[in-house]
Amino acid sequence: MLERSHIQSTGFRNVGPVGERTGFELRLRQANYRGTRLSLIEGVTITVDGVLYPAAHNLVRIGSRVYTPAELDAATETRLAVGEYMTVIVPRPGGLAPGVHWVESAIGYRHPYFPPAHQSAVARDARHATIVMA
Amino acid sequence: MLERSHIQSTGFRNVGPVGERTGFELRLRQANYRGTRLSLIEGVTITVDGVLYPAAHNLVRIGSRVYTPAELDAATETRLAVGEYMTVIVPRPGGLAPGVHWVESAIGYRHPYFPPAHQSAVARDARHATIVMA
Amino acid sequence: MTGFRYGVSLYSYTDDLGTVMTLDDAFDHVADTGATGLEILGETSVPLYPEPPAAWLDHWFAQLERYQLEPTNFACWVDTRIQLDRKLTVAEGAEQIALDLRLAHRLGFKFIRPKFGVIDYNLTPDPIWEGAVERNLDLAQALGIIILPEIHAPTPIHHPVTEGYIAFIERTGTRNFGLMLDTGIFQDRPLTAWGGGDIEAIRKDAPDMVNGIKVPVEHLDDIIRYVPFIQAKFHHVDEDLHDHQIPWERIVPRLKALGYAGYLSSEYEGVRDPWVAIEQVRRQHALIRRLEAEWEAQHA
Amino acid sequence: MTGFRYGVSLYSYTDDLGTVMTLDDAFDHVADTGATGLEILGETSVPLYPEPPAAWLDHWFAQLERYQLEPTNFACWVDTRIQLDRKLTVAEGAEQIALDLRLAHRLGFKFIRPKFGVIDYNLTPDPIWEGAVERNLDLAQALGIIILPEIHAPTPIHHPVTEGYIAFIERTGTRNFGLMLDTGIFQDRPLTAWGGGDIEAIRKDAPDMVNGIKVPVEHLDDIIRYVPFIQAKFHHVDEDLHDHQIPWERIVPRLKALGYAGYLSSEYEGVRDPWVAIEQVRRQHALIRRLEAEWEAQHA
Ligand SMILES: [Mn+2]
Ligand SMILES: [Mn+2]
Repeated sequence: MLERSHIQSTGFRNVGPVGERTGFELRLRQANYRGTRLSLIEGVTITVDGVLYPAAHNLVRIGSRVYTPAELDAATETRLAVGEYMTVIVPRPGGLAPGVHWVESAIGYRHPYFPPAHQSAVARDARHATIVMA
Repeated sequence: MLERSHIQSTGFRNVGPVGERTGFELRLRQANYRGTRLSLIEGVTITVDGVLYPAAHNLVRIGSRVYTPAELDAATETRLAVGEYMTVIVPRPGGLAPGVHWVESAIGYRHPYFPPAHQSAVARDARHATIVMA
Repeated sequence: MTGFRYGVSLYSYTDDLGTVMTLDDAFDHVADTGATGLEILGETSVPLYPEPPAAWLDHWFAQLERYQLEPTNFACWVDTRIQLDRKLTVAEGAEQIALDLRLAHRLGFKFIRPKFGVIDYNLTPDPIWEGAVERNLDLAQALGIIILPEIHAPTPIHHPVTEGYIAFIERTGTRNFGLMLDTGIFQDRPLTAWGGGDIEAIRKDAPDMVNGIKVPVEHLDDIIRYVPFIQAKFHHVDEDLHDHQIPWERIVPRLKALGYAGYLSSEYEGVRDPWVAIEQVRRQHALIRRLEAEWEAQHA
Repeated sequence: MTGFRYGVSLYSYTDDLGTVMTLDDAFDHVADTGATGLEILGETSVPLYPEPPAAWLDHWFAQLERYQLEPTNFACWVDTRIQLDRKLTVAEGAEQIALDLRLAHRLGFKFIRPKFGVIDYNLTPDPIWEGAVERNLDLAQALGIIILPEIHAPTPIHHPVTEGYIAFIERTGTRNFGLMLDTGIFQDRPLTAWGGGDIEAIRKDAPDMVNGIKVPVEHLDDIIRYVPFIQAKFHHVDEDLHDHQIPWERIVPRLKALGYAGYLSSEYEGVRDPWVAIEQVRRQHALIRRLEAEWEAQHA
């Protein structure tokens, strides 16, 4: 089972070799009420301690596969299920310092059944989360 | 998975034949942090809308077996596991009226590793819960 | 006098599912209300949709048997704007519906609700809907399933969208297409919380969704013959069994007078704090059952 | 310089387990902190304790392998007041410990912590403890397990209870009995919430448990040679990595100076709102790892 918040405590960690971190990653719970074609996920923006990491540069890992935003748009027959998470991989040389950070997430979803003006909707979350190790 | 409250929404219902109800029953989550020998459970008192139903008259069903308070004391090798519930069976001719009730529960636990004055401790809960059908 | 049938849509437990509740738990919660009907969202509840594992299918039927529940409606989607720069064709839309018809049939459902992409604020469905549905009428008949578009706020009963669906039924003469009513169209007092997002943002963008479109219950008379299934949308029932938004005290007598004997399938869409929906669904059933019993006592 | 070993006791996730978290989830949360050690409560985490199903045992070892975790301490109980009017005999207490030794060994644990019933406010264990343990020393040796009574507030380090355990070690010459320290004995500021119940009731009945017994960290020097395992009890670490009750900035340097290289196994015992413990354990590890790194930088 996942935490109720979109942003999960577990999975927030630096990536890349210790001492030469290339970035960090973060798990986000599927925020939509239905399993969603990846092509309806328009990208994920992350903000940590006020620093914005735009969707265009972030990768998304679902299961064992990693997607660019364009690859998400192409994945019309793969879904992110309810009760599953995506891992957002964020480039940031050196990674994040160990300790507690203020993290914000914005998942872009397209809902074809919403009126055209609202078909792109953003599911937002914000909370403290902790990097345990450098 | 169970609701976080001891008192569960689901399982609160009248028992006995429709029109000749003999009482009601209520599920309580195992409130102790360890699976507990039934002999350490000293009885369960229920209050509904201010009316007290004392432990001495209530039965407890765990799995498919029903226990009197004396039978709980004798069940030294049976445990109520964490993540499981007990169902408290409360005699009340006619049952409870359909609708929302204010329900209070008090589970008596004996903790041999507490100082003698505190070995009998009561785990309490109180919340609204709904009887759907007469 | 034939009574309502009581059901629950697992949409009610949105956000609980996967965080504090499993599908098996949901069976338990639904059955304990005394309901007999279970409504699911295919993409939500069917693992590896659209191809569930064989073991899961076995478990599905075992759970239905154990809890004495029957599958009612299978909610599905036709994602017309499937990619940023590509829309589904009629053929692709028809293929999606055929897939859901077959899966719903395997699981024992009697209705599917395909939710089409829309092209305007009044939720006018993408024009592919008509061809995509029409190509599936024979399959639906063969499988014994009725395809139900949802009449959902802000679309009222008297509206070109609803009339378009009825015209389709009249033109084709099909018995495998009908209307699903979502009782949110009767909402006559404002929401204070919404299950799907920030209430203030919605108030700004779509005030009708917050304030309610207040369809008169008398309009039921004009379409009830096309309605084999109702989603009992609601947002808050308090400790005195008063619904704060949906006028059940007018809806229930009207449905009874019209002889409606299908399902009322709960769709809770209120505060999404953990475990709240379990209790809210129980209260709604207690409320509607009380109103139904009162009507029957008065008309015995 | 040998470092601390980092572990987590699943006691930390009390109330989450069974409501919002499965045992499999707990493996994931523990491993993601970077910990290598997993501590469980036998009666809590082992299904059908004391006889887990064979399939569960297979899964247990698969999970340890998948998450690269090793079993550390297996918490268990000797329920001396087993019935309202009956206490365990020495033979029965010995049988309980033998059962837990064998089960812990099957699961790969290196320590067990039997929690004996007590006879007074200072947590003096029931006198059966000594005979019950002594009868198991050969079995513990054969299984390679160390039996650890817990030095837990309000019992301090310099106290007849602790001295009694040490006298037992000296008299028997055993290497299969030691002391487990619970860092709650160092608490030097009052609790504002407690994991196990109502703080005001506890303040009235057991003020030491709320205010802390403030054992000086220097007392570690006198017993550390008997301590192969430490439970890192804590209640709240804030966003600035300040612990509000436990003086890690004094505990960590003392343990480092004494060359302690065993486990610090997190025992979160604070606010029991859902999911709070997951984040609190991460903060505690970040804090202790920072203090350890600072000490090592100063003593490089
Ligand atoms: Mn609906
Ligand atoms: Mn401890």
